[in-house]
Amino acid sequence: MRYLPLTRADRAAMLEAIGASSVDELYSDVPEGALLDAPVDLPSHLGEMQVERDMMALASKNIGASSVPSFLGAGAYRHHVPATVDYIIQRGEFLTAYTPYQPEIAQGTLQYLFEFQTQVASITGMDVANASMWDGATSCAEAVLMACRATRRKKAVLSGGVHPHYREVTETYCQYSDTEVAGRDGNPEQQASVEELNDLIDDQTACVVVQYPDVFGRVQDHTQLAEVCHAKGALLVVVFTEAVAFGAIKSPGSFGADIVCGEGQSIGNALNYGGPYVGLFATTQKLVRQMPGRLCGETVDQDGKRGFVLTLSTREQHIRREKATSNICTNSGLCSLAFTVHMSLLGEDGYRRLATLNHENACKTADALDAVSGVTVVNDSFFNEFTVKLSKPAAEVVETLVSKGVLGGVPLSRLYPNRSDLDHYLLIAVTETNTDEDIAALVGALKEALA
Amino acid sequence: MRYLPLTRADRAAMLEAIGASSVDELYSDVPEGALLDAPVDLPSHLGEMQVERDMMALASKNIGASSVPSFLGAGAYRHHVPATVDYIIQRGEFLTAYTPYQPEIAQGTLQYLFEFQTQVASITGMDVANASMWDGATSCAEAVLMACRATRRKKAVLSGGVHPHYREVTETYCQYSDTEVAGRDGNPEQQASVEELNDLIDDQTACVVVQYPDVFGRVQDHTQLAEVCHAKGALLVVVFTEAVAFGAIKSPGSFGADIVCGEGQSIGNALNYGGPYVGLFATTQKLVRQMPGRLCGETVDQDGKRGFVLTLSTREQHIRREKATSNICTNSGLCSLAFTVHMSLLGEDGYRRLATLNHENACKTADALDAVSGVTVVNDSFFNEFTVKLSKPAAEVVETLVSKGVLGGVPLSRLYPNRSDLDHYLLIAVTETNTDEDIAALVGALKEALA
Amino acid sequence: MTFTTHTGNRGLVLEEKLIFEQGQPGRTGVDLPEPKGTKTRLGGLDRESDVGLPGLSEPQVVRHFTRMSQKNFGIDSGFFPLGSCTMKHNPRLNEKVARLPGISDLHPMQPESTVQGALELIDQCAHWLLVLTGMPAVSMSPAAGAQGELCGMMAIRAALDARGENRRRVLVPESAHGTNPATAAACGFTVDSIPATEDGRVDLAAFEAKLGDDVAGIMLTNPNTCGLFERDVRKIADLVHAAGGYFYCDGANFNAIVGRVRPADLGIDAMHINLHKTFSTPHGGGGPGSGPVVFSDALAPYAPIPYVVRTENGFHLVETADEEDGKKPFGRLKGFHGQMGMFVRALTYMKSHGADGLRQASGDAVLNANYLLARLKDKLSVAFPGYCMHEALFDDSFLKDTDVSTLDFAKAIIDEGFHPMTMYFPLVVHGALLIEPTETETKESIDQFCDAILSLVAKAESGDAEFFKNAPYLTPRRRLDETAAARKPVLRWKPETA
Amino acid sequence: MTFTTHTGNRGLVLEEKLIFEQGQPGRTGVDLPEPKGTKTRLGGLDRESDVGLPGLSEPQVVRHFTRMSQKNFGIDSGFFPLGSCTMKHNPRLNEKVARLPGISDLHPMQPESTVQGALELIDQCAHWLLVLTGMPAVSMSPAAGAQGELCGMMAIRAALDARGENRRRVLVPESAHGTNPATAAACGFTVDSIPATEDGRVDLAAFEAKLGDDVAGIMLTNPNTCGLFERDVRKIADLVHAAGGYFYCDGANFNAIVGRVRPADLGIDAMHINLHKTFSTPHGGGGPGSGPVVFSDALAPYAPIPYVVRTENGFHLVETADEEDGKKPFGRLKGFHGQMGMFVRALTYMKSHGADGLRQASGDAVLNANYLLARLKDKLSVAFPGYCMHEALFDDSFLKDTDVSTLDFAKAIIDEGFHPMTMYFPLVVHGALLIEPTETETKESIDQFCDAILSLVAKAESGDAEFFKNAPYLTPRRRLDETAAARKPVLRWKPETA
Ligand SMILES: Cc1ncc(COP(=O)(O)O)c(C=O)c1O
Ligand SMILES: Cc1ncc(COP(=O)(O)O)c(C=O)c1O
Repeated sequence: MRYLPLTRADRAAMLEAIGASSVDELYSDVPEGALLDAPVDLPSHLGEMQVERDMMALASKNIGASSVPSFLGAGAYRHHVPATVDYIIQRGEFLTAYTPYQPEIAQGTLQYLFEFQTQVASITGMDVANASMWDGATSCAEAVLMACRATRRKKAVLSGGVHPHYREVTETYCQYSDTEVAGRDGNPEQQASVEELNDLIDDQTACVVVQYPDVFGRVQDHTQLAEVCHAKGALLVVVFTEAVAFGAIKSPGSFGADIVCGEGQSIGNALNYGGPYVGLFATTQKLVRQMPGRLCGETVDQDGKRGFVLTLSTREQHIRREKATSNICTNSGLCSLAFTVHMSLLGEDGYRRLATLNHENACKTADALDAVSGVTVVNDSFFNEFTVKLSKPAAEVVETLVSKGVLGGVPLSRLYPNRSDLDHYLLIAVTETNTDEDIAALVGALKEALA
Repeated sequence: MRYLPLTRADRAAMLEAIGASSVDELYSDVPEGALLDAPVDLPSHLGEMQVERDMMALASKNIGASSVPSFLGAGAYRHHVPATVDYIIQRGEFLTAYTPYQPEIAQGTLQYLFEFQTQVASITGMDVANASMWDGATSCAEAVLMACRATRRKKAVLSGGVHPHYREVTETYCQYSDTEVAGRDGNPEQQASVEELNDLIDDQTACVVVQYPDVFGRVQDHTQLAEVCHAKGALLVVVFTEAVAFGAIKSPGSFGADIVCGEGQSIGNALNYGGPYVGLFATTQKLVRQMPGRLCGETVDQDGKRGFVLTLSTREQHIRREKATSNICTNSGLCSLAFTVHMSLLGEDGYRRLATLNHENACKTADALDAVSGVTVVNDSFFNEFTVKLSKPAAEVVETLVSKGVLGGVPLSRLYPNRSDLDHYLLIAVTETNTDEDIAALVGALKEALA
Repeated sequence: MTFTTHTGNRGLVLEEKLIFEQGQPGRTGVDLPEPKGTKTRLGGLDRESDVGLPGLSEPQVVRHFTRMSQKNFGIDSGFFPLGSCTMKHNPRLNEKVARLPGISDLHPMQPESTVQGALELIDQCAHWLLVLTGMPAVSMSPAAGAQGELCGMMAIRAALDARGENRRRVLVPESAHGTNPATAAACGFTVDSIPATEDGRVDLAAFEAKLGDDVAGIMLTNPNTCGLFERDVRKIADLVHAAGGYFYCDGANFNAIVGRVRPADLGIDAMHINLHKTFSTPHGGGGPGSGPVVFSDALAPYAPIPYVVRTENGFHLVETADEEDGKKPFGRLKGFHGQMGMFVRALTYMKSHGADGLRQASGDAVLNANYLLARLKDKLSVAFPGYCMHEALFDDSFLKDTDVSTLDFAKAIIDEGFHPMTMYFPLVVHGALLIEPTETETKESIDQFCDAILSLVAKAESGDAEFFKNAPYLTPRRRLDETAAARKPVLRWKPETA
Repeated sequence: MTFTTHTGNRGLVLEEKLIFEQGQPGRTGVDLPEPKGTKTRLGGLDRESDVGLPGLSEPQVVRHFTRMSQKNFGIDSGFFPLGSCTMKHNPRLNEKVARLPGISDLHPMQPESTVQGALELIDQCAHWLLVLTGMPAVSMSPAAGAQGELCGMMAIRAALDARGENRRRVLVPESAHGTNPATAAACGFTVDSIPATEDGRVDLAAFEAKLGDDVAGIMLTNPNTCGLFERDVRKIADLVHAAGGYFYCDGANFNAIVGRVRPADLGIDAMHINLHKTFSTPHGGGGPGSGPVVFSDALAPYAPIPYVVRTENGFHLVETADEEDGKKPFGRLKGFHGQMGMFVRALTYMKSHGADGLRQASGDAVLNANYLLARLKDKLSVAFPGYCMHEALFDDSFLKDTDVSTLDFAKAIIDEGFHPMTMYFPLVVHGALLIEPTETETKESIDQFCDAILSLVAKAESGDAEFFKNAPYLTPRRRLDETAAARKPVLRWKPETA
């Protein structure tokens, strides 16, 4: 087998050195009968060419998002990833390393983590960021748990604008730790007001969680909400699903948010059918020691040269065990590298221009769709994603669009399967990857589908 | 522009340091009127996404050889290249280095060249090999020129079994250096005998060149020919187009060949529509100093550690100028790395098994085709390529096969456009990449095409 | 010769500043079309201030990360026997396949009809895991081992809730990985430690004594973190079941037994599998991973959403808790449907090995570890007697009179060109050194490592403690001041205030 | 601290044996199906003896080449101002595009109907080269610059033959690259050297004096190998034409003038373009390259086969000498149709830059070189006065009294983390140092280089010649014994005879 270097002769020599008569003897602790004496019922090994063909056959049963006009968002966004990114993350020294526990031979990983943390803090407008979480949804849940630790309270208020997956994961994480999750599902036609959320905040409320832009695409100012929260001793948590947005809109930090977290997939990472993605997690200097996840910090080596190490690990499971701020261990290392490389390429000018292009493309699409009979654009404000109301159920329309070679958006019924009032709504994301032809194809296909 | 780091401010500061008022001033030596003051008439710069889409549009106008059953050979062969190969050759330290003139920081390149040379010498059965030539055809031409230098004679006899491109390139190289190229085009139905070639050897003959396996796929023993050559003071040059073959057949070195050279594309390199490929060039210890191209040799460093350097460069153009053994400078470095990596993965067992599988697949295909009415397999012997005679002109049949989604082989008329006697012959290559379904598709399509 | 270069570079070892120290306004590494200047609809929240990102050209970025990579040690660099982490070879084929557009370029919310191949891929990957573990159900969504634990322990909570039982105590051996107690706590359990025996296994008597009707279950790693097979695993399973609890198995060390022992045959109820260990998805400098959890029939109904089912009309993704009768998912663990990018790599790995190759791999992993153990046991202090599984554990008593610590010793190993073993874990052993060679190492490479270790032992015994305390010497950075880093944390770059 | 490790490794710098020293019988890095044992039809020539290849597993192979790569310096590593080689950034986009199956997976003998995109790609690449040079025709087949020269000089031979003239003398400046005389000789010409003037250009008078009716032409590099624009290039063109000869221009230094000066406007008849220099196809540790040649109307008919033409029915590849009227191809230079893999990269590069970006690139290249010249001119000895083009040339007189040679000086640069400049070329300058920064370098990187150079000059002047003679100190290998290598060449590994 191509990955297994031991030869028959090696095995014999090694067994002899060990003093064992067979490999099975090494398994002598395995209970009676549990040691199999033949391979399990699965196919035998295959050469590289055969395996590749097998996998290509599976791949060919899918429609790649870039192979047709496609407008899906709802928490995952198709952006152009420069070829440099994929080259760098494939370098073996990055790809095949692990958590940088030996900093003397992991300065590569550590330095990019330090850069990543700085980039994330910069775009969110926060003091500090960690070295990544698993994804946006788990970051949201961890933010709520962190808020509870920091405030010693046990309730979170989630705005209706929060992505249902983020809400569900937060509920899942909270359900067995006596933490109440309040707030109701959202409505694309009506935005939650500060008053509404205010009413839900009580003296057990650790935090209010809003999404910015929200799951329906709306862009809302949360400065006042931050004030309300702080007045009641609660934290404001701002989550996001589209990290490109902050190139065009004010940072959540500027509202006075205490924790800002969300999904970093948009930058540097492919769609990958939903994973692996990269959770971004930022907070204020004050709350650093309550943070989950790894942190990289600057220091000096024995010769006085600047270097980087993992730090503040007394927050973490491998030191604190049941008292840790989170159980996270393996995080999204390589995805955060992809983020860092892409962000480095973008720089100030590129990041902001990318955001502008996304927004302009979305505006253009919204206008084009608004002119289609049977389609109403619901949003007043949006970044690169907005909700439309259709004259027919959105899920059906999306199927019709598939038959016309268009991936037309995410029906809200997919996100809210039990909300029949949302059946006619469709979430449409438009990025820099969408061409004018894509938009025309969507418009044309929608016209036919709604006729 | 993303590749150009100078900013406006940089340019101004630099001009000031130089003491020039503008970049144009730096071009003051350009004759009157020849300095353009505006961009030429070509499109403006494009972002990565746009360029990639442009190039994908071009790519989509082609039919990839692996996307359909395909049986083309005639000097380029489709083999499975392990993913490892492509990863290694993309590593920047290999990809973006140049000729290892500073051995202290080029041991990576130098060591693989030493390994490459050893691999090439091993498969050809020769004493030494160089660090690569441009391709098989130019290697053939250089071999003839080398034989002329070594023997101080001015004529080469080329067997009819030599690939027409190799012959044409050799003729091109020889035409302006008073070197005669003798021997006639081949015949798939009749193999040149030793006697025939012998008759062409005179006292001005520097070498006889044979191809092994020959262009029609035949496998012939050249031991006797080597003796004949040597008896007449000529060298035997053996060229080849399929480097995988030597895993199954005797090495040319075992015949007593003096120079063995040919195409290395088969191992580690993609088809690339004909280039870049890699010329392999091996010879005897005796003739080393007549060799063209770079050579890597073993030595020690100042601390006594083993290391590698380019050596015997007094043969080369940068030292010897008009007296050099060849004008070659840039060679096929990265392609030779691909070869070396693939060959390292194969090893003795893999290389030989790969060859066996090629041969078995070719035998299977030959049998299947022989059963088709209107098809006759011409060859008695072959490795992974053979000639068939069709009841219709091969070029037409190949076009018909394309319409049936099969790339069915190379019509001899493509290689010998002026040989109408060869119109009905088709050259068919079969490798480990061809499945039973491919073979069935070829047989089925041929049946229909010839019906 | 020691001297300082003008640049600070040292030949091929190049100093590299932070991107923030290299940027210039107006420089960029991308070319994007000029915006049209459309009126914005950003709700009046248009960004007005700079983000603070540096401008670099593409060549700078490539060089920056290339140089940084060269300061890293990976499996591709050399022997990386980091215990408990299974640092085996990561095939490039897997990387290539994961990048097929038909896999990497799928949006998670595409209609099912457009992702049948993806769902089939998940289903196939699940099938291999089920056959290898012998278990009836699997949840593919967990993002890593720790989330797998969460998944398993939440299923246990849900099952207990369904039974209407308020069991809150979870038994966890002292040797357990930190994620185990952290996970238990996150699920609202209290952690009760079980001591280890002299031979590094669960103390059966102590365990039995701790059982009671408030016990939710046990979290047991098997093979355990001492690199040993829990001989009494079946007895433990029977006892915990008899006491009304569940058996969560930490499967981080599954690599030792794949294709040779099916965890189902040991009586477990749930087990996570680190695809980034056993099934070779790359560790990526810290992640991403993937931690599918297999379940017994008792826990299967509580597995989280989403999951794939095979129907008459093809594959279907169940995304709501109430869709299927008899299923009571405890919730959702992650956005979307799990680490697809890891499934494709793991499946590629499994298909490459096949049933025969997987069995060979685990055997070779155990053989390599025992060979290493045999070569080192006379000079290092073996923690527990007998054969080990896929990793060998030593304590620091062999350094007793040398004034060299486990950390010092590990740092000296770095100079020899190896990645050190796992240090100070598991906690049950003093100054632990946990060495896991994996099956993809040659005998030659293990021999070279052992020779180097033995030479270092001799050096330590010779009394040269200073040498160790100052190691490593030959790395781009020498020993880093972790105390200073934690005392006054600098966690991001900031522009110098003029 | 200097000490020897047991392994010979030094931290991240790992010693690596030859594959031949690592193999084991029975090991392999590929899994191929079991052959069926079919009776062979190999003409009785079945291989009976071993080939002698070592058996390695895939992990060993990956590690082997990874470690070796780490002993290399490339553009991705750092500043690489190797004069005459244009070591500019190699974009990864180009690598990606070159691997599109619709490009890399095309067999050169596929029917034309199945490769229309490939032919169009070649045609587009040709179009860009024609517009940039202003020339009417181009041959895409040459494999590298040197073969481009062969292509151009053979076209000249063919044109002369067509004219029935037996001109055999070619004028070549002393400063020419070695490939120029070597090529001329390979085409049956004799080489007549033209001296250089005090200011590094062709001595016009000497040139004129050498003209005569046996002169086939001149091979002139412009910008020349001293990094200077040949001011009298038009006069030279006129003179050689008037004398009945042709003007071959070595275009290796085209990068200095792309988009700013069209060689056609200077009166040339043929010029090769090194796609691996000017158009950024990677140098690959020595190749592959590509050397398309543009032709004037006078030479165009003699361009070799094959070439692409646009017809009513799409693109067509002309592969025979007698297919087109009025064309008299001198022959074929290479198997198949040229370096497709390089065309795709070069075209991607050109499209990325566009007409505006290419012009900016050449300007920046020249600006960078002149800035470097300005920064170094007081301390190093500038070979020729005035502005340079894309590279700056120095001689070794600044080292005169130091006992440090150009070679020694270059080796000390290595320790500072740079690739040295081109040394001892061109030959017209004593101990030449030819420095070409290229446009993809930052000002900061040039400044760092210049600072380091100046510090080394100071060190040389301070009298520490020993330091230089023993440099480099910090590389995986120190100075290598080239004399020993050449004296008793060991050009391959051989098994030790027991
Ligand atoms: C024994 C054990 N359990 C659990 C884990 C956690 O797995 P992950 O890092 O994938 O979350 C690890 C990881 O090192 C481990 O070694
Ligand atoms: C001036 C000059 N001419 C010609 C060549 C030969 O080009 P190639 O190496 O592509 O054959 C070179 C290469 O370095 C060169 O610098």
